[in-house]
Amino acid sequence: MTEQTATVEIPHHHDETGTRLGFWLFLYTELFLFAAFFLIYAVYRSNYLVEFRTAAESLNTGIGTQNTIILLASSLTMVLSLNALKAGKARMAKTFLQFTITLGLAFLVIKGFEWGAKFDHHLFLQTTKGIAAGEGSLLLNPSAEMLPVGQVLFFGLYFIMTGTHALHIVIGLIWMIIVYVWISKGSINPDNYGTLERCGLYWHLVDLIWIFLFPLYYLVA
Amino acid sequence: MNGATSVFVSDVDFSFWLIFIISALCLVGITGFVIFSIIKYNRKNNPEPTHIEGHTGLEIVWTVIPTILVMFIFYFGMKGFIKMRSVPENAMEIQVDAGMWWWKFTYPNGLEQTTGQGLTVPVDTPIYLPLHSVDVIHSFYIPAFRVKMDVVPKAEGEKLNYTWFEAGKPGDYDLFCAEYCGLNHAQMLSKVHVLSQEDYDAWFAEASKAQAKLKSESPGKALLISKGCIACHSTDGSKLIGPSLKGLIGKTETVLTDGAERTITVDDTYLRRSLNEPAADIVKGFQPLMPPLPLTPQEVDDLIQYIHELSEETAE
Amino acid sequence: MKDIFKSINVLNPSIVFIVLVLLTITTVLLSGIDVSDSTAVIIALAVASIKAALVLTYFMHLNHEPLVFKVFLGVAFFTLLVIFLLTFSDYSFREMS
Amino acid sequence: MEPSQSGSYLQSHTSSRWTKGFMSWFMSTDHKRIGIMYGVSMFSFFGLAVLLGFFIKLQKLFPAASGWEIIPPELYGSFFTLHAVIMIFLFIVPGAPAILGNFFLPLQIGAKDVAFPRVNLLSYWLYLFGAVMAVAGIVLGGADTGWTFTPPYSVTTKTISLFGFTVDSVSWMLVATFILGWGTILTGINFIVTIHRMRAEGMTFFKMPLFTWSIYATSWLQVLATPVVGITLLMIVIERILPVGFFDPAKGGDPILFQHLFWIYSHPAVYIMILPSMGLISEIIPTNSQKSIFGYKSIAIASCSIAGVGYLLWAHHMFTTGISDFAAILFSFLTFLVAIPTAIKVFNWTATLYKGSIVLTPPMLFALAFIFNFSIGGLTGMFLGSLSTDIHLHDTDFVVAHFHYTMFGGAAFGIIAGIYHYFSKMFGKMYSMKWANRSFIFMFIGFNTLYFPMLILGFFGMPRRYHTYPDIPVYNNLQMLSTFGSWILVTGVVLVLGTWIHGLIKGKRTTEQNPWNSSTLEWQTATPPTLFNFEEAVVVTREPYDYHGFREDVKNGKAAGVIHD
Ligand code: HEA
Ligand code: HEA
Ligand code: HEC
Ligand code: CUA
Ligand SMILES: [Cu+2]
Repeated sequence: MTEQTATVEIPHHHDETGTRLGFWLFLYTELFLFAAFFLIYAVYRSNYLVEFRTAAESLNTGIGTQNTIILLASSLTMVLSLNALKAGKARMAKTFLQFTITLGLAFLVIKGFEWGAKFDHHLFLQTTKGIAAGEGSLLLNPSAEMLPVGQVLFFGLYFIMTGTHALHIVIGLIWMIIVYVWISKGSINPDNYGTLERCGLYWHLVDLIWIFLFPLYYLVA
Repeated sequence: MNGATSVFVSDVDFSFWLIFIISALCLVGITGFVIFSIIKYNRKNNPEPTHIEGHTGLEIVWTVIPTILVMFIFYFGMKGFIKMRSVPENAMEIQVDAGMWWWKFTYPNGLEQTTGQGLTVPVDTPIYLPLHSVDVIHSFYIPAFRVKMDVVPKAEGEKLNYTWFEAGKPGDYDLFCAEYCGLNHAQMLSKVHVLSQEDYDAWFAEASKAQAKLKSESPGKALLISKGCIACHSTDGSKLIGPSLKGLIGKTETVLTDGAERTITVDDTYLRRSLNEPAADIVKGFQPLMPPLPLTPQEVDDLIQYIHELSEETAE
Repeated sequence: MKDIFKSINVLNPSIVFIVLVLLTITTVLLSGIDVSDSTAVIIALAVASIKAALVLTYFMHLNHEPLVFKVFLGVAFFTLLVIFLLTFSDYSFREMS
Repeated sequence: MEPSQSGSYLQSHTSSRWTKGFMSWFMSTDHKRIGIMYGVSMFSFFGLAVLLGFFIKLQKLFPAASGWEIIPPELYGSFFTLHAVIMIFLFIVPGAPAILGNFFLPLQIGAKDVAFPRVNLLSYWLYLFGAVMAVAGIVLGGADTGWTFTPPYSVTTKTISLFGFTVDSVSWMLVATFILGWGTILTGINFIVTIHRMRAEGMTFFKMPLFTWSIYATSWLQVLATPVVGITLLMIVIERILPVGFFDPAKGGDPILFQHLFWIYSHPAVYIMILPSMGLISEIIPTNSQKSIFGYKSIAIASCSIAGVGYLLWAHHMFTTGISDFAAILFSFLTFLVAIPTAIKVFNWTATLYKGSIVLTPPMLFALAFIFNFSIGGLTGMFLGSLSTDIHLHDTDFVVAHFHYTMFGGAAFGIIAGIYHYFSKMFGKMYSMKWANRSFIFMFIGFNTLYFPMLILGFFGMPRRYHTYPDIPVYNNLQMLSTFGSWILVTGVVLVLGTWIHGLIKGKRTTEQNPWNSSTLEWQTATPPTLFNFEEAVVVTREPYDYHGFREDVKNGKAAGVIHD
């Protein structure tokens, strides 16, 4: 046998539809991951209706709406980017992708400010019974006034759900940057756009989840 | 088990034996058929298999029959369960508290019984038991009565889990904790004493009097029992899960504070801290297992007072 | 410019986008109306579901996918529904004090 | 030069540095090699868990009053937790799909590989990483929460440090489980797509072998259930690290909600464990009776309905927690529904034996033992599904016996049967029949001696997760009997593993394509299979278990097989 450098890859005919089907299945796992959060939210909301509504009032609907529209717009540019690439316009695809990345970043920045304001008001990690105090967390300000448990749960969920969502945005952004580089290099091109397509699907899913997060946190106060 | 030790026994055991008989018949049938086949249709005896793909009629039969059987099983299980969840109006209420790793039973007049003393109840009287836990989930289990319910800690304002029973025969029965709750889960054992009505009345009067006396004479000692401290601390110098409370005052000890060792002498300030924030100083050689217990300042003072008394006893 | 629009199909996604924005504004405005809590939640979730359906169908191209994709989506959503309903078979029937 | 097509997949196909020896396995995307790697890793972890189980039983030989203490109570908690975490998350949940599914699923449907070979390798790496992490947990102090991680205990328990480390080993264990979950999810996705997109020509859904059907149903459960538990476990980690409350009532949470979320995954997970083994049994029984399986379609549909209905009954683990009475009754009712498709399967297997031509090969012995043990396991499930009896039996040794009968007597016996069945195809070697039969006798007797007494113990109220037990004569005698059983059983395990290792090293070489004369597709290829599984494109015309047609084909030289006359 002669010298061979590459690993033996099983030559396997490329099945775009199959890959996409698999990717959709992966998206469902993401969906179920958030579903667990939504379930927890639903149960605690029904247990602590009043506290949840009071707590929700401290969230800024304006910022939320703004962010929703930003994400929707980024979804639109994502679609356009894919359409452009399919039509053979790689340059234009890159431009649209730039838009998407910028909008994604804008979402994160706004979210960052929103979180920052919450931290300043010590809305994070307060417990009624002061159990946390003994555990020496740096994040806790023991002198701050304690919130009712229902509100603590609300903010705990708010932070973990929007936090997980933001994490997905970050992953999406990194992925888009990689895709961007690959389009520049030509390895993603009008004949081979599967990666951009999947990246887009992922991004739309992130948008989809926000579509549900938004009313549940900002609107039903 | 013989006789009806509690009102649930007949329902539960009826269901049990019903399922048992159905199961045994199924199992014997299946195993019998397998053994019959491997003998009769062994390759030596039967080298040519017969081609059979299926038989719709048969398949319908063995879909329908199990369906009917399981619905029977379901019905009787549900019947027994509904009884377990329906507390009679006239039931006598005894509050059950549980913690790591003790039980406490509080009677309507405030009489408190703990792990070692057990739960004493009159025969033929329904007893309603709200179940409350101060730390993790425990489970209140009396095998002989077929009674089990988890003792779940609840957030403020939420309804407690509950159970009830009516004992049918005087005697002593085991009471277990059936939900894993840490190191001493297997030792969270107590007893149920079922007494005839007269015996119970006599016992109740006696016990209430004794407790009132203890409370007035040595409130600290009473607290030690009612707060469940004695589950982990002895008063005679022997080492349990926590250090003994005997001869504590003035003792020099090595403790771990925030991971760093330091040597202290036990005094009131240290004790106060030990009681209010058990995790702050960990006595060397022990695990950080002591739960933060809700104690009022008055109770803390009483406890410290009693720990002093214990130390004086040794000095004598 | 014009043929770019034609060749890469900007129009349809843009229309979808505008509808989505309008729906967002609608739901914000609707949240101002004073109705009972459960009605508010139902309205908010209904609008969100319409938006989600639009994103799925047009942005994620479900309308162009073979049948299996839709069946899979159905299985996933049905399972979700079951999980929620069965969990609430507990919480809705708990006796609260 | 093209990589050699005709050589067995076991040979190295290149001689580059990275593709020789260990690396040619560790970096391989060949589904067959990945399957074997899973097998070897699982073996190793499994050995550790058996040892832990053995010690758990040894500890219970005598009651507390006798002063007998083999394992101190601090360790007992970590022992049964690690025992269960390994057995469940490292062995029995991924087991059959990862080892035998990987190897035989593509072979059974006439595909060259799975749909995403590289993702498949990634799954394996995730598995290995998570597994090593979980096992390292015991060195770092050991979590003592039980595999159910029930809060608030799991939130408040302090890590008991054994060797001076101060790692939060509960969180550690939870993160490990989360990582393992992703390995499983990716495998599931891979298999679903493979089955949908890569079937050979002519292989319609209702021509797929039943093992493939069962893997299909399993994969769906893996994809749709695992993420829920993954995130729930992470919330416990967050709750441990940050002072925020999700499940701890002291912070407003509801610990019962955690149990809902946990069992939403973990109940379907029990069907993830049993379905592939059921699939294996559906292969072994027709082969060893030389007869078409009874009611092929209803078994295939039953697999899917078990998966579907299996989603709806999680709260039967929570009857004593104080869920609403309505929910308890509803879930009890739904629990009984799942018994029906299972009953159909059991009856169809037994009916297949009727008028067959039965040989008691080692895989057949294990398969028949599966039917017996699993029937006991499943029937004891009826006692637990029925409300009033469950109140009594919950969290007693009865439950422990129930799930060992299903998971071990069922699922693990199925895997063992499957490996005995496919051994020569996988390795091109044959084990010693004599020792295989001996191992069976020890396993079967040991198993029932170990667990049957635990059923009775449970009826007498012996709670589970007890480090020791009160000095009551019934308990003493039965516990002792059960411990004796564990010794016989462990001998059996040693014999099984020994037979395999001996077979691998010293076994008789064989290239016989179809030694058991089985009618399904995976036997119509070289032994061991070549790199691309099939020399020529596969066209399927026959039903999978059409032994009549199969015999004709063999006689006409159109299929590989041996006709015994
Ligand atoms: C492989 C794993 C596996 C399988 C297949 C099953 C199958 C079943 N299990 Fe089991 N179970 C576990 C693993 C498994 N279980 C584990 C691990 C636990 C404990 C977890 C823990 O707490 O740590 C558990 C616990 C458990 C409980 C909770 C007990 C408690 O804690 O209180 C219940 C309650 O309903 C239950 C029920 C069932 C039922 C109804 C089935 C059914 O699917 C069984 C169906 C099968 C049959 C019925 C037998 C075959 C049919 C016939 C022979 C035909 C004739 C039958 C009739 C006429 C009825 N199981
Ligand atoms: C698959 C699951 C599995 C298996 C095989 C086992 C095997 C064993 N179990 Fe396990 N056990 C659990 C899962 C399992 N256990 C779980 C989930 C719990 C609950 C823990 C908790 O409460 O949280 C538990 C708890 C548990 C307890 C109760 C602890 C308590 O509540 O206090 C006991 C006590 O007797 C016990 C004993 C044993 C023994 C002696 C063995 C073994 O020693 C018996 C020997 C094993 C074999 C003979 C297996 C043979 C299989 C093969 C050889 C196949 C190999 C194939 C490949 C690797 C490819 N186990
Ligand atoms: C779950 C078991 C447990 C319970 C219940 C418990 N303790 Fe403790 N206790 C311990 C352990 C373990 C230690 C040693 C570690 C430490 O210092 O935190 C300890 C330490 C102490 C100390 C410091 C002893 C020393 O030697 O410095 C005091 C005082 C004390 N406990 C009092 C109490 C009182 C009073 C109660 C009841 C109101 C109580 N404990 C309940 C487990 C417990
Ligand atoms: Cu309390 Cu176990
Ligand atoms: Cu279950």
